[in-house]
Amino acid sequence: MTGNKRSPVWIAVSIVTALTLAFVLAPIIVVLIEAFNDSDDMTFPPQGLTLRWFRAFVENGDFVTSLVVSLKLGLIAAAISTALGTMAGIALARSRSSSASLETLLMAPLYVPRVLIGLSLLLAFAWLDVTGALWGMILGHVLITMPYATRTVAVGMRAVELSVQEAARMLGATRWQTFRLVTMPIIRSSLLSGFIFALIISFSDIYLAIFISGPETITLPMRLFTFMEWDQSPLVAAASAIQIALILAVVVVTGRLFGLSGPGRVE
Amino acid sequence: MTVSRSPTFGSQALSRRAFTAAGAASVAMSFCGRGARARETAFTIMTVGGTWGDAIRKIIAEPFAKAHNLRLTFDNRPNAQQLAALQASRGQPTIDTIELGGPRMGQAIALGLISKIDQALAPNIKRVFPVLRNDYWAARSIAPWVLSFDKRVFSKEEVEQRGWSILTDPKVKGRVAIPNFGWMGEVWLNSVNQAAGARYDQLDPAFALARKVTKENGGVVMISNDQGMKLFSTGEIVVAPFWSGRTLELQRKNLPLNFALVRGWSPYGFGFSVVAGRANPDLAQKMVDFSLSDEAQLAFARGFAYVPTLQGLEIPSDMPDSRIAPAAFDLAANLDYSEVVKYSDASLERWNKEVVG
Amino acid sequence: MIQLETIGKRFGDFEAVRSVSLTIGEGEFVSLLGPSGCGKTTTLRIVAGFETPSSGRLLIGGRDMTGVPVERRGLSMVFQNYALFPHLSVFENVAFGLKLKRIAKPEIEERVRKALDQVGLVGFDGRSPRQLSGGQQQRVSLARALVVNPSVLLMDEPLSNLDLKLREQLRSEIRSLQRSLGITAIYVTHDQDEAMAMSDRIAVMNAGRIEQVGAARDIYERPRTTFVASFIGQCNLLPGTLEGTRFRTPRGLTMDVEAAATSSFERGDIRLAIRPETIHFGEVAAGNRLTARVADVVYLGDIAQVTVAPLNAGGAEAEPLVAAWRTLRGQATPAVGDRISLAVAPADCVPVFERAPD
Amino acid sequence: MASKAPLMSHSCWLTAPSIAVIAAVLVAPLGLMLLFSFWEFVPGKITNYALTFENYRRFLGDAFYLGVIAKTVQLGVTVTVLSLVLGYPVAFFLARTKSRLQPLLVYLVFVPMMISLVVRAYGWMVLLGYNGVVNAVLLRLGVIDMPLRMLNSVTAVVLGLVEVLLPFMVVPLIAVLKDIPPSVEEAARALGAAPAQAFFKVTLPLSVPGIISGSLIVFSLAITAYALPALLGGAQVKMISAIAYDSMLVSYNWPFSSAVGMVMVVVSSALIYGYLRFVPQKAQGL
Repeated sequence: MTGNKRSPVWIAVSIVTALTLAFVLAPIIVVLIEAFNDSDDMTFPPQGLTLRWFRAFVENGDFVTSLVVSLKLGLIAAAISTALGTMAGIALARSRSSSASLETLLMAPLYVPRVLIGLSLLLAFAWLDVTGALWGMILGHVLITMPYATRTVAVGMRAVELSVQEAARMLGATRWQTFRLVTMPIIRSSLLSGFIFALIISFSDIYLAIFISGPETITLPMRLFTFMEWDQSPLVAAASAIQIALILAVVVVTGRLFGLSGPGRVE
Repeated sequence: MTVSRSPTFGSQALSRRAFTAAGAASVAMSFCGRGARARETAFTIMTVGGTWGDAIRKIIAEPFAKAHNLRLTFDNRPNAQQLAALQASRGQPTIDTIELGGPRMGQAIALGLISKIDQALAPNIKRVFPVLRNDYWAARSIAPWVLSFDKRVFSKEEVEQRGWSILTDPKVKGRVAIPNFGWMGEVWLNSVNQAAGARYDQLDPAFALARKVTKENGGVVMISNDQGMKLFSTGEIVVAPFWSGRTLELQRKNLPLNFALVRGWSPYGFGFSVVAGRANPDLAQKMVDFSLSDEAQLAFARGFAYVPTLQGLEIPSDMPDSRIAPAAFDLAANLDYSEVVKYSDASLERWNKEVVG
Repeated sequence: MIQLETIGKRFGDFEAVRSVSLTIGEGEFVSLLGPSGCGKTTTLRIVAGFETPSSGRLLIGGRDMTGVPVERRGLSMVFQNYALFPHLSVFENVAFGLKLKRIAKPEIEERVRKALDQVGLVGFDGRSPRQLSGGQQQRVSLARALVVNPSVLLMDEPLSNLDLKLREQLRSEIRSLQRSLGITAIYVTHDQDEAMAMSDRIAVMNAGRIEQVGAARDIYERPRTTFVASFIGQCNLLPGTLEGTRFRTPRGLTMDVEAAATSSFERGDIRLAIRPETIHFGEVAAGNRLTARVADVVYLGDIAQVTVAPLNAGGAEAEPLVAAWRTLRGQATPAVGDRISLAVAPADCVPVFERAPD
Repeated sequence: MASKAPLMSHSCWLTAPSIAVIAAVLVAPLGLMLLFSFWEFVPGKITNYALTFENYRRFLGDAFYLGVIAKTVQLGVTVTVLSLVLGYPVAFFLARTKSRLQPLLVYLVFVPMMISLVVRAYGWMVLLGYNGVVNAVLLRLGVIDMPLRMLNSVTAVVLGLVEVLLPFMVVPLIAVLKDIPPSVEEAARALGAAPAQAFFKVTLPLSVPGIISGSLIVFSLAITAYALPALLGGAQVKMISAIAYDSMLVSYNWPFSSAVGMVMVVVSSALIYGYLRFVPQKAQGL
């Protein structure tokens, strides 16, 4: 089944793979096409091509503000979670055997349904009478992005021999110098991958935005979600296309520059 | 997707460093620039999004902000999440004024989220028709919630005569819709119910109708304005409770639609309220007053073909859509939303079980 | 000078090191030899400062090391897996310690060159560690450790990832470098050949204890415990009791033991260590003479390993012994079932403790 | 060796900030939700802090809500099975292909994961709408003569969820399949097994951990999804999360919403426990 490239089974597997990939990518491709559609009613195929929806996006203050909010929130949350995730990832990688429960705890934000995180945070902010808005959103986003940073760093750290750090210590480096001069450079690409994943996860979140965003923190997905309740012009497609383009740019550029490692363990 | 590490620091060092530095700088910069416009007072308005939110901004918010030198922020979010957000921040609310109407207004009052309107600061409120106001809120305009239909299927007379029950006509099986509870459904249910002469705690007639529409007549449950617009414009549905203004908008796109003010139509009012607990409530009071003023009402009514709410306001002759004959108001269901919300929880459960379940 | 004073180390319930005392002189090369899990690596890591002893005291150059962090002990270490910095070139690896000491650039250059020269890696400075073979990597690691002029060089099984030939070559290179630099060295290994070839003294460790310390010859010829006797080289260990200078096994075999060797032993249950190569074949005038039946013969090239069953005074077979028969071309080895005569000199019969005394 | 142990105690404090965030932003709010779920609901006031089991009784003692749970589970199963059926060949292909495009193809599976649900739901709306892409194509091909109503249906939700959750199925499967050397299958072939037999008797059983892992995570994400079902399913697809959402945001019955939420916590914790328990760590993808 595997050996012979021309075996009918292998051909079938290839076809199913191609179709599935097409299925997975279809909504994204459609959005990209629709963004250039010169018609208010999103007919398909597009009657003509236009850039006016992008102009409309740029001219729409709310969308641009939300884009900035999303980027800002993403960068801050990703920076904090990378810092925390690096620490936790190092600890996790070094603790090896007896750390199953610790790892489960650190990964918990991944496993608790996002809708529950949103609901419970809403309850908490309401009950505690605190203004959730900016810091609440940052905290929430740190929570949901941290596991990604932690895991990427932990995976990177497992490749760092303990003895390499010890060698640095023996040569006169303090703990901090060891981290800065040896550990950090070795795990740099994991660190950056963690940061990028955190950024992307934050950038595309909708659940926290639904429940705990405030006037200062209406993110782009939230703006789209709200906009779609009332109107669906190709403006939504243009806004979506911009989001897609930004994420792809981040993925491709950083992938080129730093060699991004995957979110999972696919190697 | 492996982790690839380059063995040397060589040529990539600069680009990496530059990248990291640029990231850090952009974060830092985003924190600056805050104080720049500090002299303007911040003022935050909560409404829904889309073209509706845009109109509020242009017709009401921006002129008002200009007059009072305010820096505006808009908290646009779906209807459903607005009160929850307000409730969540009730200790230190982040918004000054919220646009409310219907059951949500009733909830806001019950939860103590909004303050009473100060008639000294907002004298315009006294001019609003009494059924469209209370101590906390007054309708700025009414958006009639009516029965919209395809002219090729029904005549206006037939619709006016048969009222809401026309939704159960087998002729339109599968091509009919009603609003979801969380959207306009609760208002519509209570309106239908009032027209049938039943009390707020006794919604059987309304539920019987709704159930018939969805269970026997293949009715769609609309969750949003957008969905309704789409269903009508694609011809998927031919009759449904809907906004008169939006129906007119579709008419202008040459769709064969019309609407009728049937018994139990809802003079659904939108209006701003003053959020309780803000540092500067007087501004919000003035904003309410401004939104109720002649100019604001007329401009808004013109934009959406909605109906002004001031007694004795002269409606220009070029705005026929914004006039409603006094006789039609006799058919309207005027709901007491404080009563409505007492049964929201039970009604929602019933809705889920009997209508959509 | 390094002094370990009754050092102990517990990990939870596990006692990794038990009351280890050892003094290592200036310029001395001492190996810690033992099977895995015997506590030798932990002992080395205590000296390095990676572990804090649970009890006892460590002095280096007369100074108590309690609370002195790793980086301020002035030691160097070579690791089993080389532990080179993968993101740095060979030059940068070697220069790492010097840079931390803020030594001027020209001096760093000079010292790194010298160090690379010492380990025979001139011209490799620009390479990445990944481009080097295992042996080359270990040389870099050695250069990196030596370039900082450490007072003591610690080595944790540095050669065990290399193949035999390279191991033997590096072994002598390390030893001659250590001698010429006059540096004190502690070397952890589980390989007895390595320990014997390189060390001034060997500390044989077992179950967290040092069982015996001494020069290679000493340890081989005069093991103090059954563990030492069996861990280093091959050894017959006969059970039995000692009365005066006469040793008797439960099955009636008797052996005379040199009087000097018995002094530290009380009468009682001990074992008698006899190396196979000290058992002579044929009639000998003096010493312990035995008649035996050949039970098994295994041809190993230079020797044949002959298992014999010696006969006791009553003519019954006693505890078996293994003897080494030096094979010579054209000369027949004993055959199974043969009756042969054997002899062991009393000096080669070494009484040993069953286990190390506490 | 034993020497690793002390370093761990040294570095444990490094997890303290992360654990503090998790405690404050995840555990404490869920704890509060637990409290809320035992409080009495008072219309217009949310709660009066009187303890009651009523919220749980209402949710778990009502045939309607049990039906919602059953429907949710049914939807979860459908999505999981479809993801597995589509994801397995993809994972198999990606694990075994020697194509130079393999990294790119892996990327193509992952990229959608990074794009907001809202954007992807919008894409589906464009695709499945009454005058959307699929209907346009079918009409043109003459397969249908009236557009099909595909949005606001369980079908749309299933399609959307499968698309969104597929990568979560593919990741653990690739991990497991990569660890099964093709030689194992070849050995089976050499012993006379037909290709299909070799697959079903050898490869498939060996990849069971990946299947369980992927299925558990897809299932638990599917039954707790809210945004996508809301956007694609409209009002008529009521899942547990929609019940919780509506009670929270429409009728302000926060105690009931909390009780529903706690039931979701228990169910998904059980699934995740199974996931972590069952599955070799290596195969735990995301």
